[in-house]
Amino acid sequence: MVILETKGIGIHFGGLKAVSNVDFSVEEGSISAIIGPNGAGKTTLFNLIAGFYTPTEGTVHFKGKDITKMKTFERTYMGLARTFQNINLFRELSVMDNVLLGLHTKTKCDPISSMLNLPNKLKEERESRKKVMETLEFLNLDHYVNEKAGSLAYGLQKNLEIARAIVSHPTVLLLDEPASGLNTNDLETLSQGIVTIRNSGITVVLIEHKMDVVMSISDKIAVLNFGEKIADGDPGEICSNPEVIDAYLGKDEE
Amino acid sequence: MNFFLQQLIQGISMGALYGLIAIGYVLIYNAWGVLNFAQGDMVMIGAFAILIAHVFMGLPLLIAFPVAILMCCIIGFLVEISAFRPLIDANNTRRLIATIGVGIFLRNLIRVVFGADPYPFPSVFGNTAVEIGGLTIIPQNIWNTVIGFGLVLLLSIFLKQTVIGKSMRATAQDREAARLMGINVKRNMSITFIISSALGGFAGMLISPVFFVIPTLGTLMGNKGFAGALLGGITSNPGSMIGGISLGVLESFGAGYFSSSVQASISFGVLFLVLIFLPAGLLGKKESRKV
Amino acid sequence: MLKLENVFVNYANIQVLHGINIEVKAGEIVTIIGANGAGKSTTLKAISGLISKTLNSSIKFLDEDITSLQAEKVVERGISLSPEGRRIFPDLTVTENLEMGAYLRTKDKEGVKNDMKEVFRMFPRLEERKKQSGKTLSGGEQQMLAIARALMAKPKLLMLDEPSTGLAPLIVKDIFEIIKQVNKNGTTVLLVEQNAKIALSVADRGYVLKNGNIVMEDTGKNLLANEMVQLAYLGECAYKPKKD
Amino acid sequence: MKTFHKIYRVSRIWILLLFALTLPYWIPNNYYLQVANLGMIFAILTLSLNILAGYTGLFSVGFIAFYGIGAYTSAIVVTRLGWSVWVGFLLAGVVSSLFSFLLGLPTMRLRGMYFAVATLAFGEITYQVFLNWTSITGGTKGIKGVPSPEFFGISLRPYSKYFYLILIVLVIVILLTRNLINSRTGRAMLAIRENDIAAEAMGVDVPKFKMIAFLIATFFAGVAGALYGHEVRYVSPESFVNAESAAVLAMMVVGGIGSIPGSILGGFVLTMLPEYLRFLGNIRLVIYGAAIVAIIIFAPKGLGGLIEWIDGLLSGTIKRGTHKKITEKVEDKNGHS
Repeated sequence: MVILETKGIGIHFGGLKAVSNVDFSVEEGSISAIIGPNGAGKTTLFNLIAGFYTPTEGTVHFKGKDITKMKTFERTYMGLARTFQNINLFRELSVMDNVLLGLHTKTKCDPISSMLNLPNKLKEERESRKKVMETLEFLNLDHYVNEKAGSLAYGLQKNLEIARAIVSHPTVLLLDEPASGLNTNDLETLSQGIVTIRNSGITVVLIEHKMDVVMSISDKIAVLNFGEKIADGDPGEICSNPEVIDAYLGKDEE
Repeated sequence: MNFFLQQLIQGISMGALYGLIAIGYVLIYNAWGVLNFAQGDMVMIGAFAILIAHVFMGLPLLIAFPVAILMCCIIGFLVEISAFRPLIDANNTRRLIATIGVGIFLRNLIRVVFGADPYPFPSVFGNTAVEIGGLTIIPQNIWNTVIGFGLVLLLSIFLKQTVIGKSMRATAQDREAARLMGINVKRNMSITFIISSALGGFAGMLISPVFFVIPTLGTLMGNKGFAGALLGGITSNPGSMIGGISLGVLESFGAGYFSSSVQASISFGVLFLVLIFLPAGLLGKKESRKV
Repeated sequence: MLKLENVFVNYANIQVLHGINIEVKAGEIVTIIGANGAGKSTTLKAISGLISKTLNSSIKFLDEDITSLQAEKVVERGISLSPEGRRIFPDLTVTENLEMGAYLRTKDKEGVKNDMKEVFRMFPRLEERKKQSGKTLSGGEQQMLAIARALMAKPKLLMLDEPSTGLAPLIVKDIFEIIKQVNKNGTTVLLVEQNAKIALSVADRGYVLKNGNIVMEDTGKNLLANEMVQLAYLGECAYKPKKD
Repeated sequence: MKTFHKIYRVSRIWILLLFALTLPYWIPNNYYLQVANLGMIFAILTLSLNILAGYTGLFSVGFIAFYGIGAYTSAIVVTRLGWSVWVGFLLAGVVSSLFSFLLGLPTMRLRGMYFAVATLAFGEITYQVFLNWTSITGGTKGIKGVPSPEFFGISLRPYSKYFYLILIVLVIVILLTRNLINSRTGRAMLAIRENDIAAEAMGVDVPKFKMIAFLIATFFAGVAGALYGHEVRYVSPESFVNAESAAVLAMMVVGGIGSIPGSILGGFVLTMLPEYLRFLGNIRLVIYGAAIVAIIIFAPKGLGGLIEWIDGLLSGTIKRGTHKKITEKVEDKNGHS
């Protein structure tokens, strides 16, 4: 079943067509990847899906509903979570608070009972903290629960961002270049982690430059070039597609 | 029709001064990242500087002007190295509050030294109205307009054409990268503050014959200045002039067609409307969201 | 030409470099590879004077001690850094960006003019866009501009911090062709890269940095062939069928 | 040493409370008692500004307007309509929040500096209204004869009794603020301060939570204003000029942005200090300005940071070398993962 879909989506910044007429669909329970040269519009496509930009053409559908006009936070409520290309943590807040914020959509305590410490708040806090600890353990972050997010090492920050995104168990998780800045050893762990996340029932969409990650875990790959989709298919198809090789992968000279 | 033109000229001449103050806000905002709430007080310093040089010391205007400008530059420089330079890498909040602190300091320092009473200042270019084609024109107004525009033009030529001007823009855009070019960032920041202090001071000198010289002049003029800067778009040099002029003209029509009590609230009214409907101002860059 | 001896760097209580020794000889391309957080960028920043070094560290350039020089002065000595993330001036035009690169060469107007021509010959795409502001360029063009800007200072030593980051493989290839060419023209290059494979393939010598220590040093070829390096930093060949 | 820390941790709150409760007996005369009362009122005001600026990152340069609205609201309903003072207190908060709601509708989507400027304009306009709407506010003459509250027949007019009323309100505001910060709402506020784009991605309705912070902050500010009006029993525009906003801002900064004990101390100290420095005349305002700059440069965490540090030492939560250990752990993990 298609869970997330864009139909003829596009956006122009001034005269520049950053993304145009892209059809992109994601099967529930799959891992999909978007690849393409730098500046091809991958992150822009993510931002259109997540609602940070409003498209100038086309529509976005999520869980069979047209969400084109919805705000970012409303989409998050529907179960669309994401990480950012350049880590976007709450740097001055603790690891605990960061991940607790990931549960924002799953909690509902109002300001008044918060201020009065009414039983419903205390219960919600307890349960939230328990869930956060479980997620932190899963991503090996439980030792750092009281540290400031900004004081963690780079790789841990990337993990924390993923923890924050999956703690609410979203329907779809968008990962923007999760492998950037990681070395080869970490890549293996990351790939396994993404597969585990998918196996737990979260559909994953990722943008990635590191081909070995993309090729080893993706069920489907879409290729963007100059804002347009030039190909999609399974990894085997993409690798042998001459247009893709020409635009992106280049010829292997060695 | 004449009345209309009259108000227009009056408004433009006042607006040119607002623009001059506004551009000081813009320069510092671009280089420093926050509104400098002490910029208005540099206008007041300028007014007192010319008062000291011309009235107290008895220097002729031609000498008093450069002396007063020099005083403004020195004070601007001292403020920069003592209060702003140590905070060059601090977050916006801390820098914003520092500028508020500097404003309080300067205002009250002047009040301690000179008292809270207003000083009159003689007209520089003559207050005798001249009749031209049925319009009564006060020479001071013409001069204000000419000098205001002239200075802003000079500034933009300086920033666009000279190496030092370009390096100042580079410094404003990325300090670390500027250092890697061999640009002396500290010096450039100082120059930026000195220039905006001088421009603010200049406005203060031109205003002093119109208003009285008083320690709270800075608060009054500062408000007009940043209303103008925001109206023009806080990042744009030409925008600040356009913003200042628009504000001056609006005020002048407000006073002419309604009452002078309206005039006082116009800048705040404009500020409100701009913030709500046109946050990027007339010429400013739309704040792009970086995701 | 450049000699780092026992260089220590601390960032807010965290020691990032634990006394490293690096040497670059005139005419070489030397690369520093290593995982993220190993201290590669820190090394370049330490050389360029953007961050301060702990006591006892020594950095010598052409036999002059530059350990405690500020960044502005280091550029004057002939070391240019094209920083991580390109850091071009977004609201200056391409030409103005290049002029800033030549900021210190005020007396050599003729030379600057010639170098500008030379740079445009090397990067024809920049010439096409010379009146555009930096922020309107694509990622690859920005990287070219960053390198070109550093070259405009006519450095004796060009340092490049992660020139391949965020660029598609095809453009990376172009960029490295240019680096080779720059080196052939007589500029010594110190290159920091995460993409170890491509970096080692152009480098004469390489250092491997791990957790703030130099753990290996050899010629580019040898490192490329070294099993440990292959395992840790080179990864496997790019695209291949999915392993199920 | 361990037992000392334990004793300290258990007893610190009681010592503090005992000190607060006996404070009126420590203060030499009525005049200084009144200053102490004002200090506590400003502590409440600073705390409420801290909810807005310190926790949510929304800088308000015209915050005194809400304090003024509270003071006038209560004074008007009590003197003109003859309502109970207690109703006046409550209404002060409600009306103040109402105005912040109206101001917030168009300004909540503005970013940092623009919001600051909008509140500055609002503060100026509010002042003009206090000054010129003579029929309601009494113009420059203000409203005289604002009555003191009574509590079951006991008049709270003497400063030593009014003191306890303010203390109770202060303690309530402290507790409510603390609970708020450790909640879903409070975290959403902190998230907005840190990174509004990421906050949105977490599902935080940014304008809504900014508005919630604004409403809560201005409610407390309004109540503080009413407490002020009924303390000095006279309300006039001069107490609410924009310069006073800068004073509150200074209290927050000196106290420590985002710190509860800091806000209280900042409000208290900066109200008391000028009274003790009165012999300096206008120079004290010069010092005031310089002190703000100096604290921002040299002690960005303000007095609150100092207090929290001492508290940490005494209660044994700060141990030497903790920081280093953690970083080693981080590096270790990074190196071998």
